[in-house]
Amino acid sequence: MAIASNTQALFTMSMVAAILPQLIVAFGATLALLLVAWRRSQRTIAIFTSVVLGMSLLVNMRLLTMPAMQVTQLLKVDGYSSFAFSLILISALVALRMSHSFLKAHTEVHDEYYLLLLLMVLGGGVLVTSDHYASLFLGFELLSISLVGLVGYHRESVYSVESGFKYLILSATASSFMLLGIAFIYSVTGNMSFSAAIPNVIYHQQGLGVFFQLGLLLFVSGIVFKLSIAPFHFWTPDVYQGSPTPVTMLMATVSKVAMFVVLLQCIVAQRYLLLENFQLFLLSFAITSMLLGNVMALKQQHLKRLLAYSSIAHMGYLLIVIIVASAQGLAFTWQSTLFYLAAYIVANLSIFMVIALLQLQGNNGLYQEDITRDDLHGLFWRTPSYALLMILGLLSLAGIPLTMGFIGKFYILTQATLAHAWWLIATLIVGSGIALGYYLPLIFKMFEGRSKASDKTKATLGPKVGRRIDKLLVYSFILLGLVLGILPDIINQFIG
Amino acid sequence: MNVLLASLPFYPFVSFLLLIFFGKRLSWRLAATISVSSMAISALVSAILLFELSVTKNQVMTANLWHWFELSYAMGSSDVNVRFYLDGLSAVMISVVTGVGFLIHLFAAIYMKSDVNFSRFMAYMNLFIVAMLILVLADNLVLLYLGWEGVGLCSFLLIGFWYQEQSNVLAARKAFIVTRIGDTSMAIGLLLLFNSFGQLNIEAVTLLAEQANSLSAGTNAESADNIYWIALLLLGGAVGKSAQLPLQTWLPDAMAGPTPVSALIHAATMVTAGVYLIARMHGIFLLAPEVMNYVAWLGALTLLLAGIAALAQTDIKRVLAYSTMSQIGYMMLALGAGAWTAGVFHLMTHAFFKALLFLTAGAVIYALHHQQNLFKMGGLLKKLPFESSLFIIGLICLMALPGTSGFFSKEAIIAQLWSSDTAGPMLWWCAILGALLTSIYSCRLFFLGFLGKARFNENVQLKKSSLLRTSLIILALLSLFGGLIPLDLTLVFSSVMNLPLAQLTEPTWLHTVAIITPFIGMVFSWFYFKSYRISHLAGKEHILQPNNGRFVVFCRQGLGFDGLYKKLFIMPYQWLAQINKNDIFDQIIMLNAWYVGLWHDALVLVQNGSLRWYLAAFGLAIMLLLGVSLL
Amino acid sequence: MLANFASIDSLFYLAGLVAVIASLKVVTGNNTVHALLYLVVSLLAVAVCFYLMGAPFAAGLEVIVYAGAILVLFVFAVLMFGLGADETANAPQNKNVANMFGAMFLAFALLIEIVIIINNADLQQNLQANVIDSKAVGIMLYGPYLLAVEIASFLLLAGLLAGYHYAKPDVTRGPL
Amino acid sequence: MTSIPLFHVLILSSLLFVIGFIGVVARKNTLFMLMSLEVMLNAVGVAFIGAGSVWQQADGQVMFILILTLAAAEVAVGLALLIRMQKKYRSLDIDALNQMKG
Repeated sequence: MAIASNTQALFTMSMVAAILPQLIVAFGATLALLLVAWRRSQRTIAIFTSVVLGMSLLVNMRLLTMPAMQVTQLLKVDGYSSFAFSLILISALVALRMSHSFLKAHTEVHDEYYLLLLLMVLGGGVLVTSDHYASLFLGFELLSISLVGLVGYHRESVYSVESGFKYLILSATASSFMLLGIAFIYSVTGNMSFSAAIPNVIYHQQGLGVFFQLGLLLFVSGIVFKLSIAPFHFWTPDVYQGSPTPVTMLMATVSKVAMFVVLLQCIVAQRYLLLENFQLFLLSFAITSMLLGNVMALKQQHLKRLLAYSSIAHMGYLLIVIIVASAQGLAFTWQSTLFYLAAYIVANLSIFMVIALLQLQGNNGLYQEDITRDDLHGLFWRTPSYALLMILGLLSLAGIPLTMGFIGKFYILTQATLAHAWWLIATLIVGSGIALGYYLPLIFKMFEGRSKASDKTKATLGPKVGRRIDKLLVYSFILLGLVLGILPDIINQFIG
Repeated sequence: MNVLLASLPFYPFVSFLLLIFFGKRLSWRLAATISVSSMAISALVSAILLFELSVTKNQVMTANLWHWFELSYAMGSSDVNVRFYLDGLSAVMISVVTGVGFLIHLFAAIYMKSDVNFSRFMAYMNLFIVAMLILVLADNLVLLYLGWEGVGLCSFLLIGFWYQEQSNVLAARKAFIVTRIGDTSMAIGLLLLFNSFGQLNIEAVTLLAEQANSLSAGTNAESADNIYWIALLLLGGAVGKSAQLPLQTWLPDAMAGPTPVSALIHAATMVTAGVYLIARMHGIFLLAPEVMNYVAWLGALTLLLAGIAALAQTDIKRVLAYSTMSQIGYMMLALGAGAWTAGVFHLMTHAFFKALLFLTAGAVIYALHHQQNLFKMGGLLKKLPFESSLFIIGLICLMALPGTSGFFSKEAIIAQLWSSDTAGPMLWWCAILGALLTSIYSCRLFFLGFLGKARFNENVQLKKSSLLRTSLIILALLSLFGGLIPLDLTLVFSSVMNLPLAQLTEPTWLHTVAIITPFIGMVFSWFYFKSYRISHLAGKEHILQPNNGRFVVFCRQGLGFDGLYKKLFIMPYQWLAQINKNDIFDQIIMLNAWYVGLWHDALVLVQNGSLRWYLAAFGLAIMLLLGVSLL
Repeated sequence: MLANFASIDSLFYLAGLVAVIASLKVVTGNNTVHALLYLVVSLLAVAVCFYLMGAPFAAGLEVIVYAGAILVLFVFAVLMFGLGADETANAPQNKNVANMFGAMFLAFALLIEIVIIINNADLQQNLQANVIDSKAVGIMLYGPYLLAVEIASFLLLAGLLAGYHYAKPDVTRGPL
Repeated sequence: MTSIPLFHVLILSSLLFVIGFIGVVARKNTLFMLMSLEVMLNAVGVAFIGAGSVWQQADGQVMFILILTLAAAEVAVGLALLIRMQKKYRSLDIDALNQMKG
């Protein structure tokens, strides 16, 4: 019996304290249901959701320095997972703010949007803390199903059904693959907890070794699908494009952070890296992602698609950290992973924020579905603050010095150099080189053609309500990008 | 710490700041007052400084402003301070820079009055003075280099002051690029110097060099080699700035700038910076006699070439430009021969009379509605008696007729050549020939411009300004009597005295020949240029054509150096650029981009939007990986 | 008579075969309702497998929840919205009889199996030896997996919300 | 579990899974895709129950129940989307959904 029923209390107060942030979100979701029953109002539920997320964030901040804590077999809370959850909460808060203006543009009450958002955050929270395949699977599904609801949320949009279906079918397939993988692994090892040691004998057990390998491959491909790593990336551009921008923002941040953290957690705990085949899988994933993502993004006109491709490449870069991870440098592996994720999130939030704001102000104040490269034309002269934010984000993604992205990439390179992974380094450099070929033109585009005063007035149109908060958010992210780029140690304090 | 010395560059600097920031809003009167008065204060301060210097014992004053940075390297470390150092040599220079500079500012204030960008012009002029003072007063080579580049920048800005005209811009660019070649050489020289001596302080370097000199037997071959290269590279810098062979080509073109600029920068001050540099670093040069010899030969060759070129010019300012080159050639010759004091003395007198010549030429050009062609002048002696007489004074100084300042300085140079170790009779003859050429082209200039009949139709326009006249008269007086200024630089060049004098016997006729040479030239020109002098002798009246023979044109274009450089450097470069018009390297790089783009186009087809294909790809990828892992 | 040949594994293989054939029919079928019925058969066969593997609770759930609830949802959707229309139009009509016989045959095979299992005392004894009963599962569910159950409820909530959002009628009135 | 080898159970589940996957890939009708997804999930259930009975643990059945939940949720969302698609496109052909590409 792996998990025996024991006599002592299932939960202690300290356990509750450890998963309090997740509990707050879960409780918030149920309360929100009641709230809907009591009073249906967009404003109320939006404020309620942000309060829930904010409270959770506050409680979570306190956990950053707490020692690791096992909460039943399923969850394990430590500093790394808490940091990842804070990243998730911050992204969710920003996305919430952006959604507010997006939803305002449409005539409906959007209770389910906020509920789904909360559930998605809960899924992320379960994922980052999970220490068991069951919780991994549940978190994964919670995240996916809520996202399916969100992806096609904007029902009037032409893309709604298409992106919803694509995401549903593909993610369901991926999760079936992952589940089958888990089943195979479980059938061979007899344990589903990450921290359980795998007996060495299994590799030679009556042909079951094959199933173990197969299970591992299926499991990783399921996870990697969510990370949109090539060759499981196909859904990414389509779904990025088709979703409402705040949802894309969530997909690019929350789901990436959660999946990556759980992948690292699982791989580190199970020591899969000792398997040569597994190394090979990850290596091929990383190399194809870095090259393919960057190449595909190169001539992309559609901004959200471009970012989707670039996210493929970025996850490829990040995979390097896992490949070269070793037992000795585990702390550094975690540190670089989380730092890179933080950098990636700040950059993505900045860029998507600008895209969302541009969408709201496109076409003479009407909502504009697609934002292409041409919409950036002369943005700097129209709204310098947006352009500045976008430039900071792009530079950070490109890994230009004095941005967070540079430092993140620098960490990755350091680790790869220590591990003598020259091929990965070469690919990373080639990939980054290609990446400059599409990041920089975007920046140049923003400076092109000083447009006339009429455009300036156009930029100030759009929903007036809440514009002050948007502006504040934009300025604070500009500041954040600048400060963190120059003083990256602020983040390292939390991770270290 | 001498406050006056420390403050010297700040007066023009303040003026520069005022003019550059508020220039547009200032009236002419205010702008002129600010810039000219700042120069007047500077001149006054330097006069006081000169007086103070003459009463101090060791004839050295310093002013330490602030510590700039510390240069440290394997060879040692050197504090680089912003520190001014005034000795006899720099005193001569600051008096020239501020004194002549003040007079030229005064002239320029009136001459440029009608220009729209008057305040910008005066600001640049002031900035130039600042940079020049820093150059001259610097106690270390880094600061000197700062000033060196500063004057180069100002020269560029001022030559191209009328930037609407393409030729001016081209001239400015040419001046900048050509002098950059010299500057680069100098920068390398400075680095090498620091590498060998571990010092960049001029005093310290001179001291070290003197020590090395006294122990010359003990110095090893390597350090001698080093010093040879240092001296040669520094010479490169000097050659660029002073428009000597082979980097002389920029100076005639630089005459495109406003005439006060030509007077201030391209005659009196900046172009002599090279001379100053060599005199300043004489310690190094004394250790490398070969380079001294090169200096002398370069000077002599420039002197002759410029003299010949001056004979063929049609533009009054270009004649003066070539004349400047040849006079600097004299200075170089003197320096090369070890006649340091004589060289610096000539620098000073030349500044006086050349500034006078340029300013008068400017006045003449203004009077003739910006006509610079000598063949369109003539008979000005009658029309512009005041300017003409001043011009004559300048010319006789240039020709070094006995009694003028030019005579004293040039004689001092020529007298030391014959018996110098690093010069000799050959160079003496060159100098004499140069003097002959000088007198011939001066006479030609005078005959063409001032005698004969007027070959222009417009009325002369006159600028009756007492200030303008005063400045010209002061310059004329300085030119005439500047030779009487006692110049005692023995303390500066004390090490020179240690040189053993060559035991060459001087023939007795040397001085006689030197004195009568200009007269020979005058007599020769009187007959040879008869047609210029009396224009109706030329056959048809009013039509006096320049000789357009092939050789004359060749000389007029500066003896073909521009053409040579064009063939040697510009054409091959253009050829390279031409064959690489499509930028092969770029194309190779762009090939990568194209290749990646191709991949993009191919891969985009994969992303075809069909969900079933995505699923199939998912399965295919897993099958592929599975196959790889099972094999 | 048949009982003499019966052993747990042969029965398992038979049930598995039925499941595979039924699943194949699901995937290849043309008629939506037929395919759904085959799917039910497949699920039932799998339930028999579960039972044979010593998981009677799971087998029961398979029948009740999967076949009984989830698939009925499908059938409802098909019937209510006429979703099968575009496929039945193209379906070859003459195969209907064969289809019916196929499904009946598979269901019949399963029926025989179940009868055998129930009738055979040896088999029953063998099965009882290593069964994991509902009690063990219950202890697990409300012990170590308690959080999982909670999260699963949120998962259902998410499904409900997303489903509601997609399926709800388009708004015709203004904002609330 | 004594008589049924785990190997064979896993083979059975893989077979069912592959059949389901082929269905998802090959069928153009969205309803059939959803049904095939159910087949896939069911196959995963077989594997879990088999593994649980081999190790004599209830974990396998717990996982099966969780999968059941997932299947329910998925079907709910899937069918709702299906209805939406039917309303919008008047067709269930998945190939109609390829507006976004490149």
